[in-house]
Amino acid sequence: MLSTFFAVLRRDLLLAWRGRADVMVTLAFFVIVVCLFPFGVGAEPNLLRAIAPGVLWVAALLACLLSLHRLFAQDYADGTLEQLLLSSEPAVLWVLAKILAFWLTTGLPVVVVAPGLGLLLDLEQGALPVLVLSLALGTPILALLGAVGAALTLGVRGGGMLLALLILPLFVPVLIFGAGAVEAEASGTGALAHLLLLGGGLAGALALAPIACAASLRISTE
Amino acid sequence: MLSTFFAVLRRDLLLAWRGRADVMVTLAFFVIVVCLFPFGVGAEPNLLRAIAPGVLWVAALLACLLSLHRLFAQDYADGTLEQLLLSSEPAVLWVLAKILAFWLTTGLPVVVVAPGLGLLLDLEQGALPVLVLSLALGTPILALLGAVGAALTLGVRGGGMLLALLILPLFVPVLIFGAGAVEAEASGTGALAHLLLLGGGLAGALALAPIACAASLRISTE
Amino acid sequence: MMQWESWSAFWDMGGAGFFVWGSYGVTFAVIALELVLVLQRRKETVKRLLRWRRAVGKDGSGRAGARMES
Amino acid sequence: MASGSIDQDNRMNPSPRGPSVLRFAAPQNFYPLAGRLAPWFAVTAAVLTLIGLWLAFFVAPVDATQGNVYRVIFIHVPAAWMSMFIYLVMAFWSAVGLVMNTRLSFVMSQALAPTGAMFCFVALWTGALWGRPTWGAYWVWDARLTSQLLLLFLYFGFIALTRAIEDPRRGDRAGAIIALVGAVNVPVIYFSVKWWNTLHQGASVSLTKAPSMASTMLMGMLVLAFASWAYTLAVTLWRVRPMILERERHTEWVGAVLDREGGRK
Amino acid sequence: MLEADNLACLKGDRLLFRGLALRLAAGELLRIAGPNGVGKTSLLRLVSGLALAEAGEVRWKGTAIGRDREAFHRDLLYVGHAPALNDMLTPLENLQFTIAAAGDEADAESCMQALVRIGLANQLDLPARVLSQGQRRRVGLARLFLSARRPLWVLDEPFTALDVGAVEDLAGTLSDHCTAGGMVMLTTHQDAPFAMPPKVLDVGAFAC
Amino acid sequence: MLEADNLACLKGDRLLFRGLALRLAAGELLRIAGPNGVGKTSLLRLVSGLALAEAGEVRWKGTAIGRDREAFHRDLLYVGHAPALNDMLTPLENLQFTIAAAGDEADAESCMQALVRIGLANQLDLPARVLSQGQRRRVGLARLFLSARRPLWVLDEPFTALDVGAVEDLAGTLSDHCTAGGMVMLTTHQDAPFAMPPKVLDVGAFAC
Ligand code: HEM
Ligand SMILES: Nc1ncnc2c1ncn2[C@@H]1O[C@H](COP(=O)(O)OP(=O)(O)OP(=O)(O)O)[C@@H](O)[C@H]1O
Ligand SMILES: Nc1ncnc2c1ncn2[C@@H]1O[C@H](COP(=O)(O)OP(=O)(O)OP(=O)(O)O)[C@@H](O)[C@H]1O
Ligand SMILES: [Mg+2]
Ligand SMILES: [Mg+2]
Repeated sequence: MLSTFFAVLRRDLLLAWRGRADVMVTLAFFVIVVCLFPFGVGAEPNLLRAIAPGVLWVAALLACLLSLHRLFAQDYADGTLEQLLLSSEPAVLWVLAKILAFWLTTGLPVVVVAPGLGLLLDLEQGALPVLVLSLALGTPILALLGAVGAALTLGVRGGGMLLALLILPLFVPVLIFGAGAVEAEASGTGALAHLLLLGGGLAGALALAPIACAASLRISTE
Repeated sequence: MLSTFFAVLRRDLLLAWRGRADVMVTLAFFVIVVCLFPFGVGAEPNLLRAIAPGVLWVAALLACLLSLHRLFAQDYADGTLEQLLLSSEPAVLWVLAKILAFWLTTGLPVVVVAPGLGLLLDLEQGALPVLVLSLALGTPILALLGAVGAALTLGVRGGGMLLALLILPLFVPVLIFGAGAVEAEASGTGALAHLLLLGGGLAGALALAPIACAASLRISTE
Repeated sequence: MMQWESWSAFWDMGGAGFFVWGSYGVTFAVIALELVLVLQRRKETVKRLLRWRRAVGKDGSGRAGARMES
Repeated sequence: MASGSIDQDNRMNPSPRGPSVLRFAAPQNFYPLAGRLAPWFAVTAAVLTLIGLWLAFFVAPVDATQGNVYRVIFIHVPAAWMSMFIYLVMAFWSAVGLVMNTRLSFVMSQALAPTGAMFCFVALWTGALWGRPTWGAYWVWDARLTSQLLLLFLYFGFIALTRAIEDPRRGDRAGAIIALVGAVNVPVIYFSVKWWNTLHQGASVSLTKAPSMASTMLMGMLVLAFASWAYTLAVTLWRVRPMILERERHTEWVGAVLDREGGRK
Repeated sequence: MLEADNLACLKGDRLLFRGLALRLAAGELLRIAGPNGVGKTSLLRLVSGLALAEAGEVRWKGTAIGRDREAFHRDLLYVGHAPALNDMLTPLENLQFTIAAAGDEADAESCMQALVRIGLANQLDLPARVLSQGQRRRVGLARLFLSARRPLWVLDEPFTALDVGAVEDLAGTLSDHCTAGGMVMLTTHQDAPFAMPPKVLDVGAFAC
Repeated sequence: MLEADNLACLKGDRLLFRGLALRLAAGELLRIAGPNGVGKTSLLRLVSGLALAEAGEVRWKGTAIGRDREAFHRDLLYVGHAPALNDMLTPLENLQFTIAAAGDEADAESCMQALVRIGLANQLDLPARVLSQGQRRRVGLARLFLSARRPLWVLDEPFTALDVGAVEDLAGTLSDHCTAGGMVMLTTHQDAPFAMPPKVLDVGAFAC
């Protein structure tokens, strides 16, 4: 029953490992976007500290968004997706495996390096654990919602951008609560409520997104 | 002599028109990224005004970056690039045509809508013409430099992200002078020097980038 | 010699031990790592090329065609 | 022997029988030369490092304003110098490779890159650790710091690109192009960042230069700078050797070298 | 066992064919014939359940395939135009994955044997990206040696890009599958040396 | 007119062939033969100047092709595996662009005629994306009717995916080109009904 799940998970992780550059480079992208902001808005520490949570979260969101197109595109182009849809096991399983592999190779690294960048933007040290926690809860939601968008825009012309357009509105609440949590902690209000909301969102997305995603894939390959 | 130039230009514009969604969506991306910021950093007007030039420029840069991968990717995959390289006319010509078409379909729309978004972020009205001018001078540089990166990363695993890593450091000076111009105007210092530098950069990039890009394409298809 | 009363003063660096030794320590660790990687790469390359030569036959042609285990 | 090898003249540029100055530019001459020179550079580097460290910790006096923290300078400055210098050398070799079509030049520039990135990282790391006690922050967006960070990205981009392309011939020339484009950009970055920062005059810190460097301090720095030169040469030569073997493996001489290496074990 | 009645296929505003009926019983080899663009590929996709018919239905063992999709897919092997190869993985890794993804089990050893058998002994460790056109095709077809248990094989132009020896070999494999009680449905524009002459269904006869 | 001496091709670890020499004079049709993966495609890419040889050189009219690339490319028509079709454009738009990109001139009228001639009269307005495999191939080959002025045609598996009628037609076109003093160099695994038996070069003979 779970053999398809593990086959897909193993293969996607293997692919990520083969193209190690990929993983490193998602990270590099995150780092660079964060570093661009000081160039854009100037180097004043107070200003930077004020926008730090927002910038970090927007950058994480963009890094996730930019990688999303490669979640199914390759498999769609080379016919692997067709074969997966002809599998005798339920599609939800391997869809979940693909999303998990995606998060492990793009979301997790972002979560790991975020505190370092927080320091770079002079974020208060006390807010760093909350930053990590909010990203750890929020990036999986981004991956799950994004997967639905990626599935819907498969093979559509201008897919990459259309994808962005489709899912950015869905990402906004995640962004608000994620950045909000860090800001709340930095300003001393306490981030618990935000984090609970993120956790609830994650549970909901985990339950619904894979089903929606599997259905979208079937539609896209027809 | 110029027949290849016009053939490529006409085709790329036709393709953009066919996939109208694409153009709209680059724009939508630009708009959405800018609109994300109030969600990320909070809605305080003074703060927003302070970061407006930076945010607008960073968003323009990211929109350009996101579209860059499709500058040559399609032609590479379907063999059109091979045929272009076998053309009996100099490669620099049609490379320039492709870059021009790219800018017309991604840079120009951004330049056009930027003032509206500037107003949204409460940017001073006097700085709007400078914003437009700086984008009009800066986005072609981004397109030219980006084309070199896109050519080098063709068919490389992790290409899209690698592209980002390669060219973001090259984009930084453009970002600094572009955002700097707007800020200088907003703070009353006068933006002439910045704009002149951008103009100089554009002339330099126009002279060198197509050559580097043509050479890179030859290397990439080998 | 003349400026350090004791070893502990030396390690303490007038309160800046963490920063000074953090700098020197990481620098030499990175250098050591680089040296190890370089030497390892050499060994590994020679081994791989020898195996490759055996696989393709002494004359460097692909005829013998045995597959390369990597 | 070795009927399967490809004609040497076709692979090597310039020809091994060319003018004597260019003789070492042929891989089969350069390979043993590199092997012979590298240990000498390594020993030089080790000796100079020891002398430098002795100067740094036992001869150079405590700084009047900064106390002992300033001793970071002895690695910080040589590392910063090396990181910039190495990038220029890489660009130089890339240009030579593109113009003269010599494969060895590309190999040289690729062998230099990791060491350059390493020094770049060391400069950033030591600078950050130095900044905390002196400026109160690990990082400020100062012009020099920022351009150093961007230089690190340029190194990463070069390395990532050459690694990601498997065909060495393609990787060589793609890397050369990005190295040259980057080299044109290094000064642009430096000056733009500098101007950017003075315009924003936000962070009112700048590198507080030690007022008048004690001559022993200068001495120590110079000795360690030479040590890092020697180190770079040694490591690069060591790194070049297997790269040459890999690229020239279809030739007779690599066959001979490999037979010797294999026999040694 | 496989039956379809009155199938119609609409693409865009063009009705490719209608009233198409087919029956494929155990041991039969059915060749779908017709000129370029008549709708052969479209028919195969209908039959395998990847696309929905405009009219008519496809039945497997008497049940409409949409009714019990999983049971049908357990019995089906479909190899389309697209090779389902990931360019970064080796042929072995690709094959193992395809097998596992389909829900079958196959150890590395038997996958390796299948690849050697199909003539890729020297390419086992290369990324698929560098393979020649014919070699890529072979990786996709290696699955056939491991899927004897699946009775229904649906193959879209399997002989494309293969050299003469490989065409012969593949034709033999297909004939063997039929002899063993399997069913094969394929399209091809080339003549292939099957052991027995295949049944032919000309889509052109149902074209509108 | 086209000559190559002592060509060697290295791919990754493997020396595909070496010491390969070929001569192609006006009016000749050369078929590159050999099993899958022997290096036929690689040879065609060397000859057309898309890839660089590890050793040896290719000469056109006595000049090394790298020396005067533009003159050579004015005389060359290369159709590779990849169809050079943009999925969003119609066959007509694709063909017109390909011709113009190559540096030739062709009005819409003659392009249209070439497409009709090759059997795409009903598909002129469809985006290439929805074409069948064989129809896609035909769009790529329609160029041949407009490139009689280019003496050297280099074609990689032109018969793939074409139906029987189209294969015959194409073989006739190639024979005509040779009769008119042109040169054709092609690879194929299928037998094709050429007017005269082609010269054959077996890459396998130079394999290492
Ligand atoms: C991450 C932080 C830092 C980076 C990236 C950095 C980078 C550099 C670079 C690139 C140079 C060489 C410049 C040249 O030769 O013109 C340099 C030199 C130097 N740095 Fe730093 N630095 C950092 C932090 C610091 C700190 C905190 C101090 C001391 C308070 C410092 C003091 C110096 C001094 C004294 C020199 C020598 C200046 C000269 O020779 O002209 N640096 N640094
Ligand atoms: N949107 C559309 N509008 C009109 N016709 C369409 C549309 N989409 C597809 N077609 C036509 O449907 C047919 C699809 O055919 P299919 O791919 O099944 O052909 P085939 O028999 O497999 O051909 P081949 O032998 O070339 O592989 C083509 O003729 C194509 O032109
Ligand atoms: N990096 C590499 N390492 C080893 N072998 C390689 C590498 N890249 C390509 N090859 C081999 O080179 C050959 C390329 O062959 P090419 O595509 O020219 O074959 P072909 O004769 O056109 O075959 P087909 O008839 O299948 O089209 C293949 O055998 C492939 O396995
Ligand atoms: Mg078909
Ligand atoms: Mg081929």
